[in-house]
Amino acid sequence: MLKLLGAMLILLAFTLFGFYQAHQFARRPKQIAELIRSIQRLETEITYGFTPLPQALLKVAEACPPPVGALFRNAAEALAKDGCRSVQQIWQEAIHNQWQHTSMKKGEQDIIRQLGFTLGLSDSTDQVKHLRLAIQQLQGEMDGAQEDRKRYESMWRSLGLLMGALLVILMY
Amino acid sequence: MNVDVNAIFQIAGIGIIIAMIHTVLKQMGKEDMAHWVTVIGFVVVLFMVVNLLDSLFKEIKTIFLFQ
Amino acid sequence: MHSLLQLFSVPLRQILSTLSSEIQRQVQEIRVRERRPLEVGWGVHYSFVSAAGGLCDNPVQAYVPSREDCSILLENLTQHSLYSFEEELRRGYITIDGGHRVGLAGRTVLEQGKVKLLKDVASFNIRIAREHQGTGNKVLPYLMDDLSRSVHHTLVVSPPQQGKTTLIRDLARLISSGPAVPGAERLERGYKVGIVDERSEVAACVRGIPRFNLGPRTDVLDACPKAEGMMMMIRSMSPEVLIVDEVGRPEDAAAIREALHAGIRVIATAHGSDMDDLRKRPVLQDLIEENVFSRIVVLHGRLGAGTLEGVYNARGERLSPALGSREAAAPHLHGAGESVSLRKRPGGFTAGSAPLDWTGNAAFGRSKAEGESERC
Amino acid sequence: MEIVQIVGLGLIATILVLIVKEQKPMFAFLLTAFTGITIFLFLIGKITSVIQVLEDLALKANINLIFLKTILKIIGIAYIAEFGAQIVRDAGQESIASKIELAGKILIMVMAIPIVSVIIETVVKLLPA
Repeated sequence: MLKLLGAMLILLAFTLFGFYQAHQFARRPKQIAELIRSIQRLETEITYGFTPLPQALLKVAEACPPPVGALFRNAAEALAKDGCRSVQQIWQEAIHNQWQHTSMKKGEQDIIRQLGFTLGLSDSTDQVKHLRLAIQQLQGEMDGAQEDRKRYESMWRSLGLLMGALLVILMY
Repeated sequence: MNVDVNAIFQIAGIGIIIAMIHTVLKQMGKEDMAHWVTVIGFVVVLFMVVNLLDSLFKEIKTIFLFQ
Repeated sequence: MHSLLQLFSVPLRQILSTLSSEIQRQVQEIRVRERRPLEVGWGVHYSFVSAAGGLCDNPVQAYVPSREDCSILLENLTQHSLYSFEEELRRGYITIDGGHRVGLAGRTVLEQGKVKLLKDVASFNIRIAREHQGTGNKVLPYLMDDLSRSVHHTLVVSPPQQGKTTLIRDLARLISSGPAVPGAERLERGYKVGIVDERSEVAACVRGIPRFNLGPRTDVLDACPKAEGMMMMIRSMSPEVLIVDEVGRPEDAAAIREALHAGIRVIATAHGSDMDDLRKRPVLQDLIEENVFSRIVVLHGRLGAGTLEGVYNARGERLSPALGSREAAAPHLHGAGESVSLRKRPGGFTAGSAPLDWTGNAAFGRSKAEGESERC
Repeated sequence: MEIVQIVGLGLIATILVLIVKEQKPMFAFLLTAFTGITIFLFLIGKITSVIQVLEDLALKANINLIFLKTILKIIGIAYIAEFGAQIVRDAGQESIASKIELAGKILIMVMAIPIVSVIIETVVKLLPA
């Protein structure tokens, strides 16, 4: 009886792992889309609102769902609070802390880190150029993510189950 | 006796699952991963069969008084 | 000074906090220049800040701010967003909380010959603003126009940096607060005051909110050219008293005449050392001929910045007692340019009597015996 | 009644083999080998008792034990060869199967020579001079 229970547990664990991976793949394009929307919002804040960076980031963070929003909020708070570190350092740190909560990969991380180098350090036309560039690159990443998702999502789901079954049989 | 029956089911199960994993991975385009899985599965099963074969030959040696 | 320290990067902050508190109280200007010695100025004196802390005269020992210090300082000034301060960068200075003005210099980016933006800002001139309340009390009585129980049209004249702006800021506060405030008892009531602050120095507005106490009934048009500003102010805020800093261009004079005919009292300031100096200046010349300004206040810096030389009426007759007469202590306006050498004992500087502060008695509860001239 | 078990086992094994064959023939082959071995291991007990009886008879009939040993060896070889050949043939390697059978035959021949020689001697003795 215990053996059966153990087998069931293992099977459950592996299927859940499979579903989690599948979920990650499913969420990735969505989160990149959110990232793009929030950068566009930041762009409007900068070009029309001329709002300083900390407030602009805060506004963007509010209008963005949690995992990605946390990145902006984290940066905004750090910017507002401490006065002796430059935007890049704070931006890199925010990315570093928040990235594991999101399901996005290295590609987007580099793009956003690149954006951090010039954020708030030049006039609005230059800012817009950088932001537009970032958005374009993210667009490319999103298409890639979409494709990955189609392929890997179902794979991971079934793979999880099979792995579980295999292990159960092996140990039986 | 029943231990062997289990083993037979085990081998059959492994075979089936390995086959399914192989097909899934192949669909996803991860050919090499699929082959790897198959080889590993095969090795595991082979290991079991070899064990049994070894015991078989030992038995025959003792029975037919091979010295 | 303390609120300013937050702006600097950590090394700069440490160096500046090593200055003695007395110096910190009197410092007026901090000059941060990339890869050049850090300089601190007060009054007409200046000295460098040594790397080991404290003052030093030899630039070689002085602390040299790095590129990192300057970029962090710029970021803090612009709240990490240069783009939202484009206008200020184009003008060349940023006004920050506390009314301090930070002048910027660096490489300019031109567009059709006009300055579009300031890039690579390499030198900062942080002018610390000190609010001297009470500078207007002595002058206001002379400006009273008793028949209309309001204020005369006034022109404040003084060489640069001798306390003109401080005086009109305080006049604005008194006029706007009315009898409720000591020193303005003779006013019938608080008047609506409009200030056109082209260089955002009188009110030092940050995002439109004046940093100095200018009284309850004051409106400020920040960073707006004087001529248009006066017209806008008259139309939008219908002030009873209009205060303008540093008139000098023909269109200013036209705007002033416009305001006069609208029945609005005008208080303006102009560069100049004394009355005849004014008569030589083209624009102000005809203003004076037309007896536009019924009161002219002349300040100069001989006895320390902001010393009131005299108040004259339109025809040039002196209304205030002559300077130097013993019984009326020389009202001594100590404005931004108060010059007392720090390292020599202050008492030793002025001829005989210790410079009294503006209100003629111990300033702010500090006993005169100390002879400490107050310019907090 | 063991026969029912064996047949049941065999049937199940064949079904499983069929399932696995079209996906992964390798596993099918392993499965057949495995089943073959298990069935044989199952019979070991029976065979040992039969051989025991044979040995007693040989002792009673005071036949030289060596002959019995060689015969048993020959049976052993025959069986293993047969077992291997069948499995290989099942896997489709006809040629290897025949090679194994050939090897089996030769080895048996080698074992059988002393016995044949003795038989021939006895026959010759029986023949009238």
